[in-house]
Amino acid sequence: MLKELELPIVDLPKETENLREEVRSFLSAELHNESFTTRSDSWLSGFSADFSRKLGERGWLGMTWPKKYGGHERTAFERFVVTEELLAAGAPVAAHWFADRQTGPLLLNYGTEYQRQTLLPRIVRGELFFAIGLSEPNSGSDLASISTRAKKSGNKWVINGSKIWSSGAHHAHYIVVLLRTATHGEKKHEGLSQMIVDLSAPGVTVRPIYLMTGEHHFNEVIFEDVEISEGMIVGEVGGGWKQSMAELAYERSGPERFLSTYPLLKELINQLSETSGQHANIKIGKLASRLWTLRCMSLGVAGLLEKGDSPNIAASLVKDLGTQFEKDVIDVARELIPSRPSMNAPTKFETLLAESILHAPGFTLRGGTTEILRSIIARGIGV
Amino acid sequence: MLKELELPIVDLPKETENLREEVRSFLSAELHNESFTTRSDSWLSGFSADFSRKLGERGWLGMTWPKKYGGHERTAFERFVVTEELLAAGAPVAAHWFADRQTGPLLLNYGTEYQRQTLLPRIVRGELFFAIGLSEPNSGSDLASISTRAKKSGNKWVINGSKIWSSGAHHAHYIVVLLRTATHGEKKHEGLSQMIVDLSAPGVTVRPIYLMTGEHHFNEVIFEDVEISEGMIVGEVGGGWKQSMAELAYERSGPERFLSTYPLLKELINQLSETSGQHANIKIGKLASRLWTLRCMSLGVAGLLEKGDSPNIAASLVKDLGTQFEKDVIDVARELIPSRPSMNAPTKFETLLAESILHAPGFTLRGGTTEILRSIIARGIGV
Amino acid sequence: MSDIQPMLVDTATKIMKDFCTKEVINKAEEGEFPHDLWEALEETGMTSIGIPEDIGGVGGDLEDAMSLLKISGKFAAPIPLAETLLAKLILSFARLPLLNGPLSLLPAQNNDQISFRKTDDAWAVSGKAQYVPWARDVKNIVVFGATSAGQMIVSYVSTDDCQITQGQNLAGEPRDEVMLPDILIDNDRIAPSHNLMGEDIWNRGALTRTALMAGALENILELTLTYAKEREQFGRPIGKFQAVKQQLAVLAGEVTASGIAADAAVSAYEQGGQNQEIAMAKIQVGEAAKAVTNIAHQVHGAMGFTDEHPLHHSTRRLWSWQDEYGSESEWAELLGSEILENSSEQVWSMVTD
Amino acid sequence: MSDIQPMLVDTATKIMKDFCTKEVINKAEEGEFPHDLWEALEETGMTSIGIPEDIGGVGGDLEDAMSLLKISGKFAAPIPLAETLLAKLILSFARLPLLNGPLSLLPAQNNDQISFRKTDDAWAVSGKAQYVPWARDVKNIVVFGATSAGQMIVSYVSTDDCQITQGQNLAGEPRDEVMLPDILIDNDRIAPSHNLMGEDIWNRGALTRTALMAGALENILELTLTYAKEREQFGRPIGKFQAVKQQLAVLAGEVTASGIAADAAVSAYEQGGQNQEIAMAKIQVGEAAKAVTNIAHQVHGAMGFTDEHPLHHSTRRLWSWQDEYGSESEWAELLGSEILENSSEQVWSMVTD
Repeated sequence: MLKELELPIVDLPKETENLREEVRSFLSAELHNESFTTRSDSWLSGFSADFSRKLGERGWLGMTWPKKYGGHERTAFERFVVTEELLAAGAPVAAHWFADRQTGPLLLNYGTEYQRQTLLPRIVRGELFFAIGLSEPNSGSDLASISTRAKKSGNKWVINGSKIWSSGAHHAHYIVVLLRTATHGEKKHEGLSQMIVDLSAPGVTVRPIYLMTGEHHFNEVIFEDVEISEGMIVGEVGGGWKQSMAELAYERSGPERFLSTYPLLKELINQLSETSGQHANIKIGKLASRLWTLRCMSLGVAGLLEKGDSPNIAASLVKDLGTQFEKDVIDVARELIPSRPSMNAPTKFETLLAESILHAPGFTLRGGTTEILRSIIARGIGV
Repeated sequence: MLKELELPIVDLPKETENLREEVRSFLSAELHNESFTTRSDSWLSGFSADFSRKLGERGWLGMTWPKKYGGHERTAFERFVVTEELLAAGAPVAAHWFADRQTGPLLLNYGTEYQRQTLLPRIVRGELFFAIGLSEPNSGSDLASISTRAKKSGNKWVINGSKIWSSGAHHAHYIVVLLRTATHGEKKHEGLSQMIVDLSAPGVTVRPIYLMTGEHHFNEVIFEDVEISEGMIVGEVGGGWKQSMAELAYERSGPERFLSTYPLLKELINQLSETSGQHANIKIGKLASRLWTLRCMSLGVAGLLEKGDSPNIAASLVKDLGTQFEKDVIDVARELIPSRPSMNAPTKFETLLAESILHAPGFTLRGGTTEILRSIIARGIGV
Repeated sequence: MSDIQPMLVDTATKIMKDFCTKEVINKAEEGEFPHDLWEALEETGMTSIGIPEDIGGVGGDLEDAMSLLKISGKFAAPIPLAETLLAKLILSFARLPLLNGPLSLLPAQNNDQISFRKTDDAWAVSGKAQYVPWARDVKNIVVFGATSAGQMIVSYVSTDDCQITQGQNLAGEPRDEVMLPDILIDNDRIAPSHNLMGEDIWNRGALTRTALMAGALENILELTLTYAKEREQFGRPIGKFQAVKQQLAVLAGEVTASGIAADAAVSAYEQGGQNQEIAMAKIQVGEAAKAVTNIAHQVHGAMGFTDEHPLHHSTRRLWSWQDEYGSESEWAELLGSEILENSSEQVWSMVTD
Repeated sequence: MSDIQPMLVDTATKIMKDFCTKEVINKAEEGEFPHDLWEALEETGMTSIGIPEDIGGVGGDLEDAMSLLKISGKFAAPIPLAETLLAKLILSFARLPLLNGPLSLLPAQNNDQISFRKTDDAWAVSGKAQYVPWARDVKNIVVFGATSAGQMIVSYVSTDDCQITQGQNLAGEPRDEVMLPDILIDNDRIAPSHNLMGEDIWNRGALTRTALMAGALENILELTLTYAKEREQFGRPIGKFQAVKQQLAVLAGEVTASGIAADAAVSAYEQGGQNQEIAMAKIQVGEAAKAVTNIAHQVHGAMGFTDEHPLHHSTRRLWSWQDEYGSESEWAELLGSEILENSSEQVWSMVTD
């Protein structure tokens, strides 16, 4: 097999079994208390600061980070188990999502000691939320063409420009912004840097972008002469592109790339029964096979990451296949149970179906479109 | 609707009903006499000079051509009906296929009076078969890059080069060759011409190309200093590209672009029954819908052609969707009836399935690959 | 195509362009019925297309009505035009007076139960219907139902007499629950439903959705092509990228196939009144809806699923209409079972006849 | 991974490269058994992988055997390696003598009927089996069957005593009909089949096909990438066209998914002996086979389906193997019904356990 495509079989260590049981009973208690409602795509749409704090209390945020920053020094596999259980239950994990998945690891890799000490412990407690500022109105997939810029002025940087699709920026405390600190040379991705901006700072405007569902998750974040101190630069000035790309394998291979519609699949199976017949059996059997395969792949990537590898190609495959699967679930649900989906339908099946249908366009766009991923994969296997 | 995509609903004229019945009873008698066996993809693999002559006797070749060349001056719709009935029955129509579909119309449009008088009547009688020489070993989809060339020498032309994938060239009498008569200028498709070459002429070698099934339908035709008279040039010297492209709407929109696996579908339905259940019902219902839709489109294109339009974009759509349908039939057949397909299996279903599986790769390659067609369509709709 | 069709298409398109703007559609979703749009259509006779002139319609045939609905679908018109045309057709067949204004009809689902009961000197109708289009916005609803003796009855009720619980489809179009609490109806508003049985209404309902969907698909093709030509990425319009081109070609194919399937089904139904072509057309547009909405949103990127962009007006309607009057799978199951009850010759003659 | 696996993979790959050439495969299809290839494998112990050393095997576990079959599938080796390994496993479990040379086993289909009958001083076996792999090329066939009392018996017969009617799969591999005309068998060749029931053999058979298919898929990926880099059209390698790149990425995805699914199924089966992971893996490789053969042939153009090009050695095998020991749809039906007999929690615990 091509080296880029080789994935190990990961048998989860024994200690994860207890952890999984803990998470399951926590979730079942929370559901019982109606502290949350199961949603599809909950890592985008399930915002609950309360719930995030509860996870923090249980030690399920910043799980792999060093203890000196409040982390729990557990393995990537333990984090995997917690994540997949939360997503499968459709739990509201949006509040802490980017801080836990992206900002923490970024700061651990490139942040200053001061940044780590002041920010990480609060993330771990589920008190501090981050948004991500990458795309811009005129640069969707062409990320290197961004034009938001920061200019040095004394020992400050002054930021102007705007970021789009920043989910949760209206709730978050900070945003990590990729921006231009120098005009680019030959290569468009030169001269980019990452900075942390306080979303309550003067000059920052968070403008809602409503989805076609009417929901408000996304925002445009506009920066007008926003001043930040040098201490808020992450890593090297000019190193922003490399730093951003390093996050990708983590970002593209996690269970959130194939579980966004799992709550719908679960409810579909609840509604079906052993008398549903051959057609339902075949459809459900095929979905189960794909789900299992994707999880094997996702765990395989996690295994390589844990070893220190950067399996970017395999991670891109997980996202490509995973997001197709998320859409397949919808088609099968529609096909097997005639229904009248709407966001305020009387049945759980119909609301989950509506939510899934209306969120689905985003699955194959966010975090790298299908087309971009496939180009990356093709390049990775040598064409 | 975009003009390029507008297709009329064609209600076949009354007179085609009798004709259809005639063809059906002819076919059922022939099947009864075992003069042929139903095959998938019979317009490639069903060669029978005998059968073609019988069609000629009944007036079903050169149907639309002028009577003065032996034709029958019937409408394109009457030809459509005969063609679809023959293909649906999996009848052996390969012998006369290219002469009837392509060479005749080509000569009627561009041929000399002498060519028409000497060649067309024999095609109409099912006595004269043609092959087509377009692709070359080094130019698959990139047709304009062909290098077979003819040089003027006195009042002769001398041909050197080779053509590939010429189906039936080992049975045919003549081949219509697209070749280079002048070095190209700015545009690669300048300086191309079409010539008729006698396949028994000195210097012509027909080398078989065996399919992975072991079947011999395709050939490489090699020309070494083959001399032909000026009288065998079709149309203008240098006009070959334009002439070839004009055939495309006819070539891409006919029923042969969605009926190649119809015999398998028919046998599949024979093997199923009303007790086959929901799964079979849904699959068969969907195939029937697509088949009907494709036929509406194909007839719509025929209607425009009859009016003198050149609906190249719509014709490309028929081929793209039609050939996907031909493959879908195979997937459904496999899914609905577990079987052990092989070319010499004991049941008709299994042999038709094997033949369909093994021929399927060609469906979306021959006569314009899916990718080329989609590029043409995209260009046609303005992107 | 009838004589009036080109004029009808022109008029309807003009009205839609003027009165069915993005703002009107958004407001309709917030509950504001587009009266101006409706009145412009009513004034030009568009709301009585397909009803003979001698009984108060403006003439035209089924094809005309469906070509109007194609335009309505193309502009995502947030009005009960399909329901009104259907309701008037039923009234005309039943020789009941044509009603003014927008109308709806019920039962709307196969499993709704509506029953008529003879009282001393009149009738009473009761039952509950789910997912009734636009019930809250119409004055009258045409009602089908059976007596306890099994006789099929058609009539109409005023929505003032109904209990309406608001609901909506994925496109935010009203789909309300309607309770008929034993509503008294005068004898002259009652007719036996001999001409038009329930199944026929279901078939015609499916035809309306097929036409609406074919129109919506057309609009999506146009929006997507425009976007692909305008939106630049990596220094050129995204439509210049081969990966996008290939998808646009597939999109164009499904839209073309759906357009002709919708037309062919109308033509076949007018000639023969069978439901097989309706089944085949509804399957085609349903399958197309999946592929087309997927590609269109993919090409449009994140912008396409924001509230601001008009794409979702059409895609959300497709996601709703694909399930109304039978999804592609439900029709496929029916069609497939009809095919498999007969011989394999059946498919071929179904396709070629 | 066991200790011997890296060495095993190296050795097997080397043998395949030397002895399993395109010519050897073509000749096998014409009926010439590749004795040199077989002997090279036998000499290095490859044909007894997974059989404990103390009873004549060379040791190794199920994972080793399956990694060998992956290589065999990758090289399209025209030999009954899967059958021989399975047959020897059965013999070893039944404590019957390990046999030499290539072996086959039957029943090969779920509906084959084989029955054992006690005679005065021995046994007799009769019945007919369809589509038996390589029957014509082996000396002995391991046979399962039941007595009239329902006892399951395992034994083996010499092919000299069988009536063999030749048949083949889509890849031209022998799949023969085998008639057992009441063959007498000595008592010492009879064993009760208590350890390994029929279902377990069926599961292991499916595992062999999953491994073979994963190997074939890998080969197709390599062939297709090579071709895309070498073949030029419009002045550049076709792999540089975005439309081709996108397809190659899909191909790579399915091949990767199949590889890990095949491995995971072996690992799970060795740990638990359940058939759910086998079902999921066979479904995955079956679905992959459709997508991958389609893309690979599309990228290869007409050249790819000629006799001359090696691509079809792998694609035709996939088209055959996908149906052997249960197609993806048959397994999906079984798996789906198991899921739907239980609760929705079942899927999640199946996936996460």
